[in-house]
Amino acid sequence: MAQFDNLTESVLRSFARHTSRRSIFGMLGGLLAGAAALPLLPVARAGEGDTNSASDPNSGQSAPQGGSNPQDPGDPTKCDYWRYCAVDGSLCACYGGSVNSCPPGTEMSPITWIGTCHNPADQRHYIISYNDCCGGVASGRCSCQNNQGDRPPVRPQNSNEVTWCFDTKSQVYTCTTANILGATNDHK
Amino acid sequence: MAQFDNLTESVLRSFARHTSRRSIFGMLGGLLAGAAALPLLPVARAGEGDTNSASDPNSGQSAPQGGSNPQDPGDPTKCDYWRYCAVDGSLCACYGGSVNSCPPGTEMSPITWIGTCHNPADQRHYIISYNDCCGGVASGRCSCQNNQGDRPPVRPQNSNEVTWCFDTKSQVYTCTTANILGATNDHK
Amino acid sequence: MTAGILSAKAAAICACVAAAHAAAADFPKPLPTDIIPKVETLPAKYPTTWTFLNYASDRIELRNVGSDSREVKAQLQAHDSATLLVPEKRPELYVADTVWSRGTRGTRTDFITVYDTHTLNPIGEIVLPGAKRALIAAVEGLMAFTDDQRMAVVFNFTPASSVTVVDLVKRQVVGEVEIPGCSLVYPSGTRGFSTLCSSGTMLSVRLDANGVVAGRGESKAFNPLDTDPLFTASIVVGGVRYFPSLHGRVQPVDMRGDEVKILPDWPLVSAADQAGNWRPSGWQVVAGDEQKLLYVLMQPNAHEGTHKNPATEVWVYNTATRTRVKRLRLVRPGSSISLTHGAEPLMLVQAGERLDVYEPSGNLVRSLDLPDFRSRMQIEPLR
Amino acid sequence: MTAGILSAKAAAICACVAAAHAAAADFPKPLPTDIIPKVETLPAKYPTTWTFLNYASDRIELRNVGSDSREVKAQLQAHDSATLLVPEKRPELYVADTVWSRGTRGTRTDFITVYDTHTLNPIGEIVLPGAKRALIAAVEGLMAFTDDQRMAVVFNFTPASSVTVVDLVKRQVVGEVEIPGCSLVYPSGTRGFSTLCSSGTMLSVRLDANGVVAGRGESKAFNPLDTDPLFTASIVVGGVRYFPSLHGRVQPVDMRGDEVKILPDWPLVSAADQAGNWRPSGWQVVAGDEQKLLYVLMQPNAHEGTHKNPATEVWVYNTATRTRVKRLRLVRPGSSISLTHGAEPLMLVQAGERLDVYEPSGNLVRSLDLPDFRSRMQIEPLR
Repeated sequence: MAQFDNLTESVLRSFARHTSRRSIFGMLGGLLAGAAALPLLPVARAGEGDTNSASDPNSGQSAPQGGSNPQDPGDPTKCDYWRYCAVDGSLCACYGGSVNSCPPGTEMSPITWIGTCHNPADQRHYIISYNDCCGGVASGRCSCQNNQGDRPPVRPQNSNEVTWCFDTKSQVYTCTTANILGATNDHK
Repeated sequence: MAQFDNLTESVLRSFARHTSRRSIFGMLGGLLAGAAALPLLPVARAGEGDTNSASDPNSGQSAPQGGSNPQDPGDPTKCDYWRYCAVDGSLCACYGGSVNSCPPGTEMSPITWIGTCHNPADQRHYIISYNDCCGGVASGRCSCQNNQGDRPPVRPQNSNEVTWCFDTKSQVYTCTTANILGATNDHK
Repeated sequence: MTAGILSAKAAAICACVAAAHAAAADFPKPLPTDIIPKVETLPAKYPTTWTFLNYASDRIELRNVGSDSREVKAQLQAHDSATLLVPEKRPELYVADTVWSRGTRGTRTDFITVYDTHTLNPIGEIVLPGAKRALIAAVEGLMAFTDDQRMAVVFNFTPASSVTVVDLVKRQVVGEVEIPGCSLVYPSGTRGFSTLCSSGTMLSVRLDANGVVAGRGESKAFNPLDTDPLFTASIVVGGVRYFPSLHGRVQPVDMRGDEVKILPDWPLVSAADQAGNWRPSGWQVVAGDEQKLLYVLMQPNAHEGTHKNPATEVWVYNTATRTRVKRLRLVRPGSSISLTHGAEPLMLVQAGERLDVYEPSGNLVRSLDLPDFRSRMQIEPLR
Repeated sequence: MTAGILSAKAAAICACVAAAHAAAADFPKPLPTDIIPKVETLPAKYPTTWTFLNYASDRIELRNVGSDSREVKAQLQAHDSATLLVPEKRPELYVADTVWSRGTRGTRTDFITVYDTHTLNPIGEIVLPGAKRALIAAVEGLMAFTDDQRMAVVFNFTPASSVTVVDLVKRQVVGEVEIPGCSLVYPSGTRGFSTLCSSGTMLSVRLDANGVVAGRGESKAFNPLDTDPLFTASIVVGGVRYFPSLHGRVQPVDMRGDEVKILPDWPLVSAADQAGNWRPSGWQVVAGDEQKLLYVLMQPNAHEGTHKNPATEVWVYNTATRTRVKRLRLVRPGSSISLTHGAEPLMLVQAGERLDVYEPSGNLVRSLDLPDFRSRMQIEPLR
C-alpha cells in the first residue's frame, strides 16, 4: 500500500503547485466530503486505462489536431484520445479551448472529478483532472462519453454526471478539459 | 375591384365575430401599419394556392392525424396540409395543439400574418390566419417552411419570419396554427 | 419580365375560379371560420397510458404511449437538471429548475414552478434560496415528496451537501438540512427522507409537521463503493426500494418506517450466467410492476467503464422468489426503462432517439420518435 | 463474482507495470502537470480568414474558414434574434439579445452585451427599455452602427415600429425614434439611419451628436411591394448599397449622404436567360467584394413561394458595367452567402449543415460542419 500512499501525496503536491489556495480549499472540500475516497481512487482504477470507446456519432466532425509530442499521442478533438478515458461531456478542444484550456470567455472550474488514464506512448498511468469550463455556450459539438472509473454520485467526486462548475461566476456547463495532475507510476 | 372590397369586408366581419375587442385593435394596428396592404393581399395571392412543398427532413415524424371532414382533407401534422401554404415554423398539431389550437400552457397571439391557401377539396381559396402560440417550449418537431405569399418584412404582416407573439404574456415562439378567417371565393 | 408574370397569374386566377365553381357544388358552403384564440386543455385525470419524458436539461414532454398516433400531449420547459414531481393528491405538477438572468450568465435562480394539471399554466412559484440545487442531469434523487406529498425535499450540492425542505401546499421553503458526505434524496418514513452516504451507509432524517428535523438515524454500511457500488437509480416494488449494483447484485431497502431496514441483497446473475459477464447497464436501469416483478436493463461482456452503455436485454425477476422469470431481448439497445401503471402495463425503453413501447412479454408494440434527444432521459409514467 | 473480477484486475496491474518499465526507458520523464485554471484568449486583431457565424437564436460562432483544421475559435451566446456588431474602432463586440427571467416566460429583458475582443468576457451591458426589440430571426437590419460606429440603432417592432438609439461609448440608451409603417435599419449619412417603408419609400433620419432626431427625409417610392419587392438583405459595394428583388432586379441606393439617392435599377437576368426563370433566392442572398463585384444566390424555375429556397448557382456581376461576369455552380444548394475581406477573399456559402468555402473562381476549397444548424444563418466576415 505504500506505493499508493505515495501516489496520493504526489497528487496533493501537484494540486498545491498549480492551484490557488482558494481552489485547493474548494477541491479538497469536494474530495474529502467522500471520506477516504482519494487514497483508494488510483487503486480502483489501475489497470483499467485503455480507452477504446467510440466517439458520439452525433458529434460535430472536426479535422485532426494531433499534438507534436510523441509522448502525448492522439487528437484532443477526438473522444478516443487517451486522456479522455473518463469524460462525459463536450470536448473543449472543439470550442476554441484545448485539452487543457477553456474556450475564450468561459471560466475553468477549479473543483472537479478525477480519473486515471493510461498513456499508450509512455505506458504510464496519469491522474487526470477533468475541469469543466463554465458560463459559455454548450452546443453539443464533439460530445464524448467514456466512463472509466466513473461511479454513481454517492461519491460525487467520482462522478462525471455532476456539473463541475463551482467557484465560477456561472454554473452553466460548456465543455470539459483533461489536465494531467501527475503520473501514478512515477513513484520511484 | 368591388369583388376584393367585399372580400376585405368579409375578412373584417370574420375578425369581428371571433376575436375580442382588444385582439381586433391589436390585429388591425398590425395590419394597418402597412398602409392599404390588406385589400391587395388576396389579389396578389389568388391562384397561387397549391402547396407541394416537402416537409423539413429534420422534422420529428408523427403518425397521420387525418381529419374526418372530406371538405378539409389532409394531415395537420404534415407540412403539405393545404392550410400550411405560408407557414414558417413548427406545427402546433405535433405539440399537443391542433391545426387551430395552441398546446396546453401556451398562449395564442391574436396578432398575426395572413396567407391565402387553396383547398383542394372544395376548390375555394381561404384566408388563413397563422396565429403563433407563445410562451412554451420550441423543440424543432414538425418544422415546416412554405412561403406562398410570404414577403420581406417591409410589410411585417406579410412576413412569416417575424415572431408573431404580441399581446401575449411571453413572446417566446412555440409553434404555429392555421386558422380559417373566411373563403375568398365566397362573395356571391 | 414583371408584366409577363402578372399575365400568367391572371390566367391562373381564371382557371381556378372556373374549377371552384364546379367543386363548390359538392360543398355548397365554405368551411367555417375558426375561433381565435383557442388553447387546448388536458383532462382532470391523465390516462395511465400517458407518461412524462424528462429530456435532461431541455424539456419535459407528456406523451401518449398507448396510441399509434404517437401524440405529444404537452411540453413543460426544463433548463438545467430539471426535476418533475407528479402528486396524486392535488391537481398540480411541480418542476424544479435553474435559470440565469442573462442566459448562460448573470444571477442564478433555482425555483419550483407549480403548474395546473388542467391548463398547464404556471399557477405558483417557489424560489429555492442559495443557488445550491444540485445540477446532475435528469438523475433520480434530485427531489422527492415526503409527508404524504405535502412537502418536498430538494438535494443541494455546492459541493457541500444539504437538503432544502419545501411546503408544497403553502408554496414556501421551510428549512434546510445539512447532510455532509451524503447525496440524493429518497422518500422514507411518514415524514422524512433518506440519502446515500459516501461511507456506504444510508442517513435517514425525520421531519416534524413544520419541516424541522425531528431525528436522524444512520444505517450500517451496506453500499460497497470501492468494490461494487449501487446505482443510485432504484424502484419501489411492494413497498420495498430496490437498488441494482454495478456488478450485478440487487439491494432491497425497506424505507417505510422511520428507520430504514437494509434487507439481504441477492444476485441478479446466476452462476449459470456468469460466463457472459452480464451486468446492469444504462441510466434509468430498473423498473417494476404491481405484480412485484423487477425489470433490469442488462448488458453482456461488461467491464470497467461500460456501466452507462445501452443494454441489450431486460431481465425480469420475481422479487419474492429472487429468481429470474423472463429474459427479454430488446429490438434496440436501451438506456432507460420504465413500466406504465395501467391495468395492462406497457414496458417503455428509451433507445437512442426512439422510445420503444413493449408489452411486458417483450413484444414490441410501437416505437415513438424522440427528436433532438441528446443525453439522458428519465421516464415518469402516470398513476 | 466480485472476487473474480478483482483477481483479473490484479493480473492486469502486473502486466501493465511490466510494460510501463519497458516504455518508461524511451520517455524517462512523465508528461508535465498542467496548469489549472487556464483559459484561452484571442488575438488583438482577428485575422480576415475568421468569420462570425450567427446561428439564429442559438449561438454565434467565431470560425477560422481559412484553415483545413476547421477550428471553432470561440462562441458567443445568442437567444432570440441575437444580432452582432463588430466595430473597427474599439476592441469590443456588441450582441443585442433577448431573454426571459424564467426561461420561456417571466420578465423580458432586451440587452446589448459588450464583449472584450481579447478575452470575450462581458465587460458591459446596455439594457434596452420597453421590451420592444424586433424578434425576426437573424435578419439583416435589426441593428446598425451609425456616427462612425460611436452609436448604434436598434429596430423595434411591437407591432408599432420604432428605433432605439444607443451610445456605445457611454454604454447608454439616448433616445427612441418612431418610424410608423417602416421596418429595419441601415446606416446612412454621417450620423443617421434609413428604413424601408411599406409605402415603398425609404425614410432617412438624421441624428445630432446627442442621438436626438435632427431631420427626416423620405425618398420617392421605389420598392414595388405588390409586384416585385426588394429583399431586405443587401450589400454595400463601392459605397453603394445593393438590394436584389424577388423577381430578379437589383436596386442600388447611395446612402452616403444625408439624403439617400435611389439609383437606376437594372436586371440580374438578361433576356437570354429568361427561359430558365432564374431568380435570387435564399436568406442572405447577396455578397460583394472590394473589386465592386456583386455575388447573388440564384435559383432556376422560381415561382411564388420559392424565394427562400436554397440557390443552386451564384451569379457574379460587375456593378460598373451592370453585366454578369461569372456564373458559379454550387456543390450544394446554399441559402446564405458572404465574402471574406482579406487579400485573397473566400466565398462562403451556408448550405444546410455545411459551410462551403470557395475561391471566388468557384473552386471549392473546403467544407466546414455546422452541427445543429436549424434555421437561418447570417455570415459576418471580419475586416
